[in-house]
Amino acid sequence: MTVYIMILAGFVIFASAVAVEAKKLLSTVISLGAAGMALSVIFLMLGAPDLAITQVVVEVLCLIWLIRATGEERDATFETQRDRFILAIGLGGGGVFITLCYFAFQSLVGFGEPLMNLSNQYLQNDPEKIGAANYVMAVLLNFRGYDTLGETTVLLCSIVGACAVIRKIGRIKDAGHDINS
Amino acid sequence: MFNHSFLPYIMAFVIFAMGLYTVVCKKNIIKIIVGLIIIDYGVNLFLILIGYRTGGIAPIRAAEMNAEKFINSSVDPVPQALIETSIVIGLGVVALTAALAVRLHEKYGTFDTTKIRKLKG
Amino acid sequence: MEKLLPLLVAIPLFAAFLLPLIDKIRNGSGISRFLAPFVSLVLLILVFRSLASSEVTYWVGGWTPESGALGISLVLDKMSSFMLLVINVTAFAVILYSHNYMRRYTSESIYYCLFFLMVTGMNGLVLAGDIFNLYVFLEIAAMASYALVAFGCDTEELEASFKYLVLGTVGSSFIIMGIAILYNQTGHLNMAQISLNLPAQNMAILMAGAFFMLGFGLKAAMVPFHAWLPDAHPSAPAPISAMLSGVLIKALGVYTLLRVFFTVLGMSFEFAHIFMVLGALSMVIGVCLAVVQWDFKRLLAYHSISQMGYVVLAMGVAGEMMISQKLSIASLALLGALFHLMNHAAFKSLLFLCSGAAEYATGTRLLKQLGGLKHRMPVTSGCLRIAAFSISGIPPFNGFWSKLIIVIAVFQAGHYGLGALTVLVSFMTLLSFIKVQRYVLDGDPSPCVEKAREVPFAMGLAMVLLALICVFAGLLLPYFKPFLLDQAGSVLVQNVPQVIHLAAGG
Amino acid sequence: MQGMTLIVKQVTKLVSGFIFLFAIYHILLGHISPGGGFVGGVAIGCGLILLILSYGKEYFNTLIKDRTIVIGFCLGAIAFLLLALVGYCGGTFFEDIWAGYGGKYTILSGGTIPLMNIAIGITVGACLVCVFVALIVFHQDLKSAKGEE
Repeated sequence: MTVYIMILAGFVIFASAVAVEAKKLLSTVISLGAAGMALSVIFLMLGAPDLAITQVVVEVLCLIWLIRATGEERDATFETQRDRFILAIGLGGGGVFITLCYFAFQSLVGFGEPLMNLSNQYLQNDPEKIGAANYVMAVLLNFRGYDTLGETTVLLCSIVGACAVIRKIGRIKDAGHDINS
Repeated sequence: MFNHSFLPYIMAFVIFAMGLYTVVCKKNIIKIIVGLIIIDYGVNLFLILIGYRTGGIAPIRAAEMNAEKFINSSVDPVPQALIETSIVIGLGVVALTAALAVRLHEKYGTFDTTKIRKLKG
Repeated sequence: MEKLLPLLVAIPLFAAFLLPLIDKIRNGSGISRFLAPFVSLVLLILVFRSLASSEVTYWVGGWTPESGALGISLVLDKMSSFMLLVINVTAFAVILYSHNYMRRYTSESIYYCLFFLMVTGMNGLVLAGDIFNLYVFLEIAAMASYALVAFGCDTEELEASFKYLVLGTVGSSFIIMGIAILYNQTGHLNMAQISLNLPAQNMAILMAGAFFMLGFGLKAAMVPFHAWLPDAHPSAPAPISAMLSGVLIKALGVYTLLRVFFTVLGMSFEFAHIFMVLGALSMVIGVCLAVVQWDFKRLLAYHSISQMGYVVLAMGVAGEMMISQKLSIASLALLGALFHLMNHAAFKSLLFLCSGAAEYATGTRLLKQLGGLKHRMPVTSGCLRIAAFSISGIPPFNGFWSKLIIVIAVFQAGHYGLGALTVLVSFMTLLSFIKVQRYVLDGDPSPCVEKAREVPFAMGLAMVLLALICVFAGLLLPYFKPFLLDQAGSVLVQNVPQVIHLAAGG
Repeated sequence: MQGMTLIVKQVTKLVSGFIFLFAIYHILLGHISPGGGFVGGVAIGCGLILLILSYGKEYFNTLIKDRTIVIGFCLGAIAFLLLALVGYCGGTFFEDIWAGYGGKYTILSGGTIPLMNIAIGITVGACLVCVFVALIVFHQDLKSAKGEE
């Protein structure tokens, strides 16, 4: 299993790298979509069908938004000359970061053997008692429903914020004293 | 000793670092948004890797399944719930940044941060 | 009180969900303008009730623990009620102020909606007993603040908001990575459970600590991560600047740092020293950058960085003293930190409100264009003078007492260099505010100020309310210290055995 | 905003029903199979966005007005909060007081979970369409402003 996961994660990395370094906005957005789809396959393989569906649907939506946001510039090419100096610094910094993390990983609990102290308590409840056979949904809406309320609020908040940011007139200019005078 | 049980974690952190690099070094607003999305991918991948149990099944209990067997073979549902929340928050961030990007594009006619006054550096 | 705990989150949330609906009906702005102070007042009453109650834990969803924490808990200890008091008093003053100030902007209902979402986020954050829940509510408050910074839709506001959003989101990602590592190490999400089940300090815990430091440090605008603050805080509408500088960086940054490093991870020498270094750096660099500013609100924003440095420094000293078992000095330092946090909320929001009032009446916020404000706007000038004295540590006002406590604690801890630095920074703050008074208040009225009138009643009331706190908080300290500040500090100090254990392991 | 060609419109007409069916299935049966309110909500949002893109915003507004969308997400969120408060009145905040009411593995067996899923679905779907419509209106205004110049 580890090998398949590594291959798919490698594909996500490759697609993200293409997305980061592509010269056209449209190809950036599309390769980002490819990375998201690979991630959703990983979710499916690791026993999370809910997340696989969510990832696919959200991915599609993000693509639509980004393409809409880029508007008429989507066909324009940009960054004709790449800054090799910044790339070198980025690679160096990333290398240091990963090396530091590598030492920390040795004390992490390994892949495939989670502790599950909390989740065993969740799993011991019968579906009849908690009202859901899908334990992810039970965790989301019964045990930790308060978090889900927060999550919906975050989404609502960002949408209200986006609509507020995008409105045409922000200030009423001629109320009280004229600001420009 | 080469312990390869944490190799997948490194992949997640590589994606995370790549997103950080994009956010910090790229000079285009859309690229920065893409970087934020990639960071999100890294976080989600790391969370799902934490919750996996070797040979585990999805945490959905079918009607005829034995409770004991289910508890011993299901993957961890908690990180999945956390990822669901994290995905939603990521979606919200993308919505807000896209709105801001569109607005900035209207003001400046460009997505290039070097041409926008305060976003330098 | 236990029964009322969820209402602190549910009431502002309900108001926030209702307000976009009100926006769609005719004269919606007028209705929301009167609804908002009412909701805030209800919250304030609830908070005052919570001050009287003892420590309670509320299990959401009725999942009271049998063998371990199962559901999400809301915890009201003295630390939480202290923060709730700070948040809701400031929010009430700011809402009163917005009543007139926000008439300059369109879609007032949406403004109040986002404002209540921010208050919800902060209330939920300080009540959270579960680390992921803390993250979710942090994200609500942060998301609302990103949108509020850009509320005026002008160019520089959009730029500042974008910068703030990108850096803030990166910080949040670090926080959730840290949470993931803690979950991997302990298999729990409840903060008390994590703290109990934490393995002896290893590299993974250290990495989680570093991630939390980065993430919460970004939210608290400590110096290497302060780039967003001087853009974001001045660009927002004045009441929001007051809220951001006065409360948000404390709730999202300092409170979470205190909770995570004192309660969950446990202080260690490394983290305590990092806090002290970062705090001292923030103090010095913030004030140095502030002295040379000519934009009123930008100057205040740099002072926020500097004053938060005091709090972080005191936190670091407290942590170090806790490990070396000098508990009396540790509690003194924590008392200083918490008292300064509260005072900073009062005087910095007052300063921002005053700068907003000056801008409201004259239309400019450049120091050189203002001048002679005391002839035209006596109330605003009086409040501004009180706040300026308070922040620069002139004796009868509250800023003096908290700075004094911090300086004493730092000297007692044996860091003489840092203590001297603290006093020096205080002098530079005074210098900077003498400049502000010289250019804004004194002298003859400049052309901009000539036709200015005093601000409307509600705005004046909000400012006077905060000014009264500035005057009396220092003098009344002996009266409210025993039941508010001491107990809030002791919540954090009580974890000492845990801390010693961790220090031995690392 | 103009709609797309006849082929796109016909395909949309055929496909959109299935998209909404997919969404409703996930929302209603989220507690016993993979899915849930959020997935369903995003799917509803995607379906509506497909309608907007292929038929144009003017035609879409004859079906659903912009104001309805805002009212939709507010009411959805309020419904979610009220469902939490139902638990509050009957015990504690977010308590699932109706759990196990309708037997095993049926829609009704979830107690408040399916109801909450419906509320989340409405909120999320309306939210996503709302911001998309805002983006479209913004671009339209921008274009017409350029045309006037």
